[in-house]
Amino acid sequence: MADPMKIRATLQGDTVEVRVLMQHEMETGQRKDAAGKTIPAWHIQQVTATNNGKTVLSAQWGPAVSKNPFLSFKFKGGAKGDKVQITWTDNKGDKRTDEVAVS
Amino acid sequence: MEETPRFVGWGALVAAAAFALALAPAAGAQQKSVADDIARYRELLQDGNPAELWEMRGETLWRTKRGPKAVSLEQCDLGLGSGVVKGAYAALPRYFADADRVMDLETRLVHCMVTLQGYAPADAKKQPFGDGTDKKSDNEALVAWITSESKGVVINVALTHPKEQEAYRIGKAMFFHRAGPHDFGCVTCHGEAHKRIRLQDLPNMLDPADARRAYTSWPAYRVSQGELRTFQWRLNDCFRQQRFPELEFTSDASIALTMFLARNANGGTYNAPALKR
Amino acid sequence: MTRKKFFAALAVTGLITGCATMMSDADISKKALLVMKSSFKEKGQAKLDRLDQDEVQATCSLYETPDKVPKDVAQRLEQSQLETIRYPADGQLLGNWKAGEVVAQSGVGKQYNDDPTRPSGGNCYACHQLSKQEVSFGTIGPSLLGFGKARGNTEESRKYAYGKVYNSDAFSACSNMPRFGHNGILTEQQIKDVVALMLDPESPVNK
Amino acid sequence: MDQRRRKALQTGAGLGTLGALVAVGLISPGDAHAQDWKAAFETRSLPDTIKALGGATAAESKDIIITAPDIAENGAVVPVAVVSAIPKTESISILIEKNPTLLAASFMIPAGTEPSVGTRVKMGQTSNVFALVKADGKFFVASKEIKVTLGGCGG
Repeated sequence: MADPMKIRATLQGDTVEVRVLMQHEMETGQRKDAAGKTIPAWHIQQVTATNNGKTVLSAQWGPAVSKNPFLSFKFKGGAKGDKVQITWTDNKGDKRTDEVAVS
Repeated sequence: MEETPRFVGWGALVAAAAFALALAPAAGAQQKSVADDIARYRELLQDGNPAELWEMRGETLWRTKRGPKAVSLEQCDLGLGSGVVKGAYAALPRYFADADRVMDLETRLVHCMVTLQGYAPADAKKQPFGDGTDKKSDNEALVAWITSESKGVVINVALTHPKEQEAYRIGKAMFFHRAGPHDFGCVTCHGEAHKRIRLQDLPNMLDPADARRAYTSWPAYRVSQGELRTFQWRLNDCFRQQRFPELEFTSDASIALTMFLARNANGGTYNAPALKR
Repeated sequence: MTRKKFFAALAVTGLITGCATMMSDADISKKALLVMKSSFKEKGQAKLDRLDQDEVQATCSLYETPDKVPKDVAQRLEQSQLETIRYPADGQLLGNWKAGEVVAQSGVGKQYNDDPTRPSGGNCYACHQLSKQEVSFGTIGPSLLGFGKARGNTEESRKYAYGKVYNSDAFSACSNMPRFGHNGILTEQQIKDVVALMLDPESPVNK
Repeated sequence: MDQRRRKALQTGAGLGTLGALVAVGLISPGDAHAQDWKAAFETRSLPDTIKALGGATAAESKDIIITAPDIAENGAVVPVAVVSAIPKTESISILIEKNPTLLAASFMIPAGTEPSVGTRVKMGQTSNVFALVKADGKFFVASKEIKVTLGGCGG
């Protein structure tokens, strides 16, 4: 199973700043292993972020996003204690959701 | 912002970028700006260090009941007393009477896994480093968390016990030991100030200021490898590039060299896990 | 380490606490090698004998940096190393600078994870500036930009460049530069190519 | 703030030199139907990507600010942040010209979310990086060259 994300969501004025670290190989599908065999692509494809259930960001990623991806974004209308939830889905169908309260 | 955007064919955009490239500044000015640009690159990377993912996993590992005896590491004595993690790394390596041996953090962790959790020594040592893929190292994760608990603490490695002093002297002799097909010793790259390999600045580990800066910045998330790397890993990889055989995890030589370098960094404020190229 | 140096080191680290129980520095050096032999394990092409030292390595390890090597010691080493240099039998010292650039860029070879059947590189750029195009160069060695332009592509400069790459200690004892020919890192042809990189007027080093 | 403004000016100046070279094109509104993401991630040129995202051409815009290093010490991890000051920004995409496939990431910006995203991308070599913004159905683009160099001991 995939490892948990590290999510930070902090209220700055009227804006919630979200910073996320995800643990993922983000294998491009272009690299070869020591034996010369192509390592199959394995990367996060979709990311969605919600605040108290309302979508605040969605993203489509290709293999060019770096390993152990970092994502930052900002949204308005959040309050302290709101639940920011991030979900990623990779091209193998693996999925991971983590949640943090806005602080 | 008020200006009406011009509508541009992307072909022209590409061509213009190529044009701009042809106007690159002359070589002299270039070198300084390269250093500035690299500094800017490193600065931009600091936001969001994936090392935190390792720290999270390490803390969980520390608190999880594991091993044949199904106990956690929470009673492990890292030198400041049973279960004390805060600040412990800043005083390592040190002599431990219960093992009658000088130990660095990795060696002490293996000791605790064996004595507290009941692991066979070979099992406790079998994956010292992650391989950059999904084969992760518990040891690196534990080290990431334990070291993070010394952030802001001043390095204070004592050389009071005779075995600590001996380890220091052996480590020092190792530092100057030139050998192998390239005649390299640690000192080849780390014995002079303001040198670099390619674009990489090399700390002079004989200079207190440099040694502090370098030692207090490990472990680090290595972006080029997508892995958290410990100081122990740093030593191993230096020896690989030195064309030496492989330094064994938790070996006396690795503890001795760590002792020499850690002691040289005494007085530095610990600030890791960090983020490196 | 010399005895004098050792006590200086002790003073610096605040270690003088009564030396009765201390091992001498010669004993420490011996012990360090023993500890290393039991702490390293052979891997790939890197066997444990790589920890052993020849005369140059053992002597140079006694001094912290090359500039601290006493003159007479340095001269003796340089003489002994000069005698190791084998110039090409065909008398031709100049190879192909383009091949030399490849050698200068490559850092593979002799590491335990390297394939010993493949040629090693010289990794010159790791330590030297060589051309204006390559901004990623090191500074452990001096800049060699314009080396050939300054010295001219003469028999004398070719001989010097070849010898320097072959065995740098022959010209500067305890140099940080590997003895590429003497220790079998680069082949005769590779060294010729590096000499061409240094001296050929068409090489980026001299542009 | 100053930093951003300076960046904006830099980007603006760089693109401004083109003015004379540039053919004026017309923008057609993007398609309303759902994107075929698989196709978008397989495009190999900027026009193809724009087409896959439902547009025809993109206008150069100074209101898109790319914050990224001029030189990346390691192409595997290049921090790129994009801020769009174009009203009604709906999406921000990051494209890398010299990568095997152009599109690195696309971010959909719902109302209430600021058109400001940051991530890290891989670059195989020195290349232009494009920030492609869809706003009110139209496409806008800004670019920045990022050099990729070799950091450490090599090998």
